[in-house]
Amino acid sequence: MNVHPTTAGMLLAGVLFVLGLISILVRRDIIFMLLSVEIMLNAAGLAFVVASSHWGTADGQVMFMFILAMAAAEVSVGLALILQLYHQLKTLDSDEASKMNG
Amino acid sequence: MSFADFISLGPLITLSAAVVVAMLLVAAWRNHRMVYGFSLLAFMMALTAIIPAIKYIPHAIPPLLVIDEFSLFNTGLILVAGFIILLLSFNYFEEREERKEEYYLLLLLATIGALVLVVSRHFMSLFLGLEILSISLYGLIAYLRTRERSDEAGIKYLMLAALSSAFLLFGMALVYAFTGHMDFPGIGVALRQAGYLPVSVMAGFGLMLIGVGFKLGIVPFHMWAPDIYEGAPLPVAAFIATISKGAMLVLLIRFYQDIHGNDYPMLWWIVAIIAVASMFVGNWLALTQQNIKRILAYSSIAHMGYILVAFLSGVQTGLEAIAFYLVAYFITSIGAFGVVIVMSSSLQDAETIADYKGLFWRHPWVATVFTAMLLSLAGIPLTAGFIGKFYIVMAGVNGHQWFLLFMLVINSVIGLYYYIRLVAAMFSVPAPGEQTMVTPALPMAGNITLVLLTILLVALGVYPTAMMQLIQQMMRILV
Amino acid sequence: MILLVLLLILFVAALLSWIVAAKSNLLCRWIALGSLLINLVIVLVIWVNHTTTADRWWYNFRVDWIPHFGISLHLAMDGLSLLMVALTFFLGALSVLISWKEIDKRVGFFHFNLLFVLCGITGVFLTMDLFLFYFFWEMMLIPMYFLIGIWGHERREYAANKFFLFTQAGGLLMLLAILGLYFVHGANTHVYTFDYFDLLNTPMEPGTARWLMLGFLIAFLVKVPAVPFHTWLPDAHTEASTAGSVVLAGLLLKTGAYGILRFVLPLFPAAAVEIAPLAMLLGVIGILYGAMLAYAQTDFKRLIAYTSVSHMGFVLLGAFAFNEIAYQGVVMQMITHGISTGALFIIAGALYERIHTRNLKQMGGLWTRLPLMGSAVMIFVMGSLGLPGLGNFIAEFLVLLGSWQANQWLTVFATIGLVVATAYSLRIMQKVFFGPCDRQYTLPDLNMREMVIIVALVIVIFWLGFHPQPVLNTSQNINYVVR
Amino acid sequence: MLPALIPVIPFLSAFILMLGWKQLSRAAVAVIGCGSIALSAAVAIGIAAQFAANGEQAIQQHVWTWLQAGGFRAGVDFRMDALSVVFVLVITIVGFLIHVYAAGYMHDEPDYSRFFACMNLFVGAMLVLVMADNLLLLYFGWEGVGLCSYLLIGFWYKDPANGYAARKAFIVTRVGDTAMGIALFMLFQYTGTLHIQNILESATQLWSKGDPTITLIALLLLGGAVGKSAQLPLQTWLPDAMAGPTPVSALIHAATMVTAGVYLIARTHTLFELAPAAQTTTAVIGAITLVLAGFSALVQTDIKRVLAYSTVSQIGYMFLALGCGAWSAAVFHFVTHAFFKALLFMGAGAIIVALHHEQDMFKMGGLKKQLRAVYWVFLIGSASLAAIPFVTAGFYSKDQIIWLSWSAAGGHVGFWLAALLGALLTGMYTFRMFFLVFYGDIKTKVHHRPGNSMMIPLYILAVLSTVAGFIELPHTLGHVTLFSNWLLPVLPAVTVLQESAILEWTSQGLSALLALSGIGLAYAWVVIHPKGMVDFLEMPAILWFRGFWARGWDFDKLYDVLLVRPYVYLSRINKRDLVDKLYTGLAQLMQWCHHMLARTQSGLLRWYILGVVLGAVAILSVLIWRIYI
Repeated sequence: MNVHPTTAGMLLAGVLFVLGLISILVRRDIIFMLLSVEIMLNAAGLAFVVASSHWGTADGQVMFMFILAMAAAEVSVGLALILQLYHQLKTLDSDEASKMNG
Repeated sequence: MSFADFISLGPLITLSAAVVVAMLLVAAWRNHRMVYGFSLLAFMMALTAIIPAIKYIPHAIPPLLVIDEFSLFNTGLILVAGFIILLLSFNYFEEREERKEEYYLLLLLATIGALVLVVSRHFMSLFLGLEILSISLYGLIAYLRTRERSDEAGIKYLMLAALSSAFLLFGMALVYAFTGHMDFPGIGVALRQAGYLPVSVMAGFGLMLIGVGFKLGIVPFHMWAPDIYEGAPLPVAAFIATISKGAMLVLLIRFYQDIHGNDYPMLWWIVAIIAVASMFVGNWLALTQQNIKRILAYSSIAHMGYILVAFLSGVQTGLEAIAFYLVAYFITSIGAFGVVIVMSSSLQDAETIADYKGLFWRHPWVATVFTAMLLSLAGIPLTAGFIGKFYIVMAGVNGHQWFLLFMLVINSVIGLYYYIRLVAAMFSVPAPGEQTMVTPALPMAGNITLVLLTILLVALGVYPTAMMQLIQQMMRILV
Repeated sequence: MILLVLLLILFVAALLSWIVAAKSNLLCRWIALGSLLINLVIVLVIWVNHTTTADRWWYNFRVDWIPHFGISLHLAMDGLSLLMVALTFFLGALSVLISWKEIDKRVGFFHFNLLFVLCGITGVFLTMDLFLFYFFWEMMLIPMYFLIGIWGHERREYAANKFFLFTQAGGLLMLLAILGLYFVHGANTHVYTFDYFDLLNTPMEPGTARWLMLGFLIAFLVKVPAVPFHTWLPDAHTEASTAGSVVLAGLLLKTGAYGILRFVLPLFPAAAVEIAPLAMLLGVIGILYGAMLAYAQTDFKRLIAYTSVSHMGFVLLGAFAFNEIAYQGVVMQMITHGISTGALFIIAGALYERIHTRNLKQMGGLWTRLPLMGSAVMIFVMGSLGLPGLGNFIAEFLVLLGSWQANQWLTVFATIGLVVATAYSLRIMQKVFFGPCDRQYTLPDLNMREMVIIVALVIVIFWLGFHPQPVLNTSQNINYVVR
Repeated sequence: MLPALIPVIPFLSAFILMLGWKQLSRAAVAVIGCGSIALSAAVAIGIAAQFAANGEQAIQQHVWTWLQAGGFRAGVDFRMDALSVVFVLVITIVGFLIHVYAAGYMHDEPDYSRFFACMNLFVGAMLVLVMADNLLLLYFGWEGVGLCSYLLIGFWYKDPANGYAARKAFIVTRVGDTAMGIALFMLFQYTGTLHIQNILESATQLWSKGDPTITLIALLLLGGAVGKSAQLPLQTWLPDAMAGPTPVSALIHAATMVTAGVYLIARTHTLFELAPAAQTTTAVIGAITLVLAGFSALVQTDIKRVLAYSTVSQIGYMFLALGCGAWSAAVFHFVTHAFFKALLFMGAGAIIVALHHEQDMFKMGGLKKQLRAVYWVFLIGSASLAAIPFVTAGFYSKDQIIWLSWSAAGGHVGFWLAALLGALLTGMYTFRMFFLVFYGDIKTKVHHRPGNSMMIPLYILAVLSTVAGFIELPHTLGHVTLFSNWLLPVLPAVTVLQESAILEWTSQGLSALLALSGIGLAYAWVVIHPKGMVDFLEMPAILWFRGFWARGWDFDKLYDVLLVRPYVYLSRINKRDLVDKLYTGLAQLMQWCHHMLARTQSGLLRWYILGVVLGAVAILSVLIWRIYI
């Protein structure tokens, strides 16, 4: 049983990604949803790293840096928004945030 | 960084610098009027910065960016759109929010993101631009903190945007993993050499399509649109409807061209299905909708579908059609939102059809403008929208996409219904005693802007030749 | 150039009357009326000067508009156009007159729309560029929509929407067909143009021709209207204000017929010949079905509306008979139907002003009170059942005579249509004017203004009935179209 | 003198009367109305005289070209030949008399002017009909008289019944006109013209005798004639048409319009000669009609309806004659019939006015004393109608037909018997009416006697319906053939197969005998009415038959069930137009889609995420599927 390391890495990333996906689907707490998105992002990042190691180029790593930075920014804004929302809804249940529909 | 690079990136650099300056200004001295004026200035400067850049086109800044007619044209388009949105913003925020200044920072940032998207031909720049755009949009959407809807919209957008960019990233990773390239031409070449699309790349494109589709708001990634439009401040909604979608579309076109998307019928099919679905879903959802913001959201979904038809026609005319349609669509959407903005009072946005009942008999000019915009969306002659739609149909016929065209025709008819419903509401004779709740602000600046937009709309509808020639020569470098 | 002037006069007058109305409604009405009369005079002068010219096209006027697509502002006039345009201005002037009292709210906007519609219709009749044609074709819809939707009766918005959606659907199909033709022609000749004369006799294989022709035909069938695309018409006609109904019945329907004569037949002769039996069949169905529906109606205007369906069936029947007699009949029918149906709508409107109902059941015995109106209705009812001496007879006789050469059986059924026409026409007289009169109060008979309108119409219909030769001569020099 | 004047004058006066309906005084109206007819009568006589003097074929006049399109040409052209002259004279002269009578009869009618306008219009149209040189113009007159008949039947529009009667008349005749129209199309198709003379000439070259095409054409023309002349199967409108004022019935529904069919067939006799089948059909229709109508007339109670049915029956005789090829005989009967039937109608009118608009014969009676003048003229008229031998015009004209219906080329013994039966019936119903009205005891008081303006025309007509017979006498007595000679240039002489005086005598004897016995029966039935006869008439079976005949053999009911009701029913149920349902259904479908989709916009974040994910899954699965399968 010898899988090509790249393939293995990609598979791992894929699995991570799907995990994140599943958790965002099953969670209702906004914070957790945010977390699971982060997981997915990191999975993507991992994929990049694996790919770049496969090609022996630095692009993947650079991309991963960007992802990290962006994730950080996103989380910061996200948490701010969640805080804002919490002030109004007094809950973190995403289902409460459904005033607009139709 | 050579001089040429510097000039070519003029608009971007100008705006970026402007953001920094603005930030310092705000830190030093909060003054709405000043920041407003400054950002207007920034936009103008950025626009003027295009002119010298023309001399160097086409100019590539490997590997990330490329400045050619296409990107410059869209840069100009985006800047003008941003400028107009800015014009409409002042009164809107003046009456609503105590801390208005950051809005302009965010708007400038978002515009920068869009501009990056327009010039980028590499995953990294694509990603950067996309995220600059998205993250500043989170802030913009949720800007009116006192409004619950605003936050709700913000959260929704954030979650979905993050999700979609996750998909996008993973897709990119897959593509990169197979091709070893992150720049579009490189990918294209690699695929040409491979001669076929392996499943991983296929999947990669599919996942990327999700990220792109989300920003474009096409089925099935459209669900956010109505809520965001409804919750976001109106100028921001206008921004999302026009600039962010436009930028993403430009990127899509560039990417598609560079990887020779037409060689892969698979992609064509998926996009075709999405296009048809978008048309139908958009129009059906708008059919008896009472909230004008949501109607605009749904109609924009449908319009993206129309644009995709031209996109799929796979002929030169198609790209021209898209460019022209984008112009028309920008004018029209901004105009429509503009009307809603000037109609809205500080207490409440004029967003239900009821607010517009008999408008023509109270404020004929506003009503006329809105009618013009709606008719343009419906594609009735004397408006830019008509020429745009005509152009798209032309492209479709040219590419023999009879099925798609048929769908388009059906949908235009469905679409007509709700546009005309709005028009009818404005012209309907209000019953005596019937009083609307909102008392429109109708600020001077806004009105002038709208009149100008309308004139532009009609001008393009009656004499589109100039614009067409511009587009044609700018398109020559693609394909 | 003169043709452009015709359009510009209307356009300017439209804006002017709207602006002026803020100051004085009367002035606005006069501007509208004046502009139309001027145009009418111009057209009549043209007619007088060109009765005997050999060349078919007059005042060929062409300037580039969107050269990028080979679109040009191309206007030209031949006999058919001339007749149609003359009819347009005639009925247009009348519709201004009949709105004189009926429309007292938003007068300016009303006349703006009215003149705008007429401008669009005139454009449709004069343009020789397919893009321009589509442009005008769409342009007349919006103001018409307002005419129905703002000044109409109870269910006006429903009717307006229905009208709008139907015609738009047809129009878009036509757009597809136009573009298809454009590219077929371009592919074959490498000349990409929307110019009518260039597109004439474009070489194309039968299959394509069939589809493109269908695109045009459906758009026109909706407008004509032919069964089964007719259902927008009764609603629109019933709910519109009198002027609206007159413009609809008198002119808008004609654009459809005109389109068939001008575009479907000449552009796709072969395909048209193929479809001919079907089209004629539709025509005959329209004649009988429309008559049957008309017979059942209790709403006066609705009844008249359905008679339009019946009468326009003759147009379809004749247009696809492919011989000159039928062709001349069709042109006649277009004009006479405009006159007689327009007149009936005008009278229906006048009646509505007096007794405030369109319900036949609430009428009856009105001859005692309104003998003048009664006689007028009698004349036009006789017209609609095709009594010799009135223009409609000439039209229908020629159509039938011609279509007999083409298809006996269908003609037989169409002729039966005359019997059912008699049934519904006489029903009008019976229900409205005959019978005991239960109203004690007196009603004012036709006043001066209405007299002028009615007399004008009566004179025209009799003139067409007894001496149609001028019209026939004018429409004659188009006969090669059907060959 | 110009033939065009003859129709133009009445048209003109009609026009004047219409315009001046408010201003003109009654006297003026009467003068214009009658004067115009008198004038055109004078012109007609003048032209006839000139015509007779220089015995030319025909006087023609081209007024203007009506329409000319793509090889079709029809002008407003008039042509007067022997046949037209006869009709023109009858129309103008009888018309004039009736107008004069009407001036008195309608005297206290508010819409005096409208009445005379329509009457003049009618005369004009009728004249155009008989003077037209091409079939299109003829059709113009044809429809024109139809219109006037409609207007005049519904003259008293306040009573809906009249309106419906008028409508019925118009529509039923229109059915015939449709057939005629198709005939016109066919004629144009084959001959390339509608000019009558050209058609008649080219027909003989185009078609051999009995050619199916010409047969069809002839039958279609016959259809038109049948419609106008109220023959089977389109006879049902005439009895109802009696709703109109009596002068109208006299002029339109007795003397002139209803004989238009006879004129048409006579005019196009060449075509009929080429189509024996059609000709025979004509004869058969005539024979059947005259018998059926006779029976119906026998049992009517309304005096005008009796006359109406008798008109139908008499025109049946004319058709019979035409069918047998006895053209001039038919026209001769038309002339005499015009005289005596107009006389009878106007007499009846006088009685009706006298009895305060009482039309039921069983409410009349014993008028012999009170209305002596009317009694005499009515007697003359009845005698003429019943064809009392030797003294009446009716005898000579009808007897000729009876004889020829057997002996002529197209004749047949069956026809002859039918004609004889008709003679018996005629005698019976005529004198049943006569006795009912004038004998027995008085039931209704006479409230005013008819004035001179009404009586003088009656006298004149009485004279005419006596002497008019002597212009054409059979071989057996006198053998005068002025009339048939006059018509010879237009209508060929009848070819008689068995030239035997004995047979002719017997025929004449029989017919005379039957007529007289009919009168006798009527006398027995009405005046003496012996027990046996009464019992016989009261027998249930007979009663049923009487009802059946009185309802005109239930043709109305038949058509009602077969045509009218289904059509009305269909149109009623389809009032809302089923086709529309299609589109409204489509609209509803769209609405439904909207509501279904609107549910997806639930506003729940999870839901939207799910949407995105599902989209992703869909896209990926499509990709995978496309690649691996």
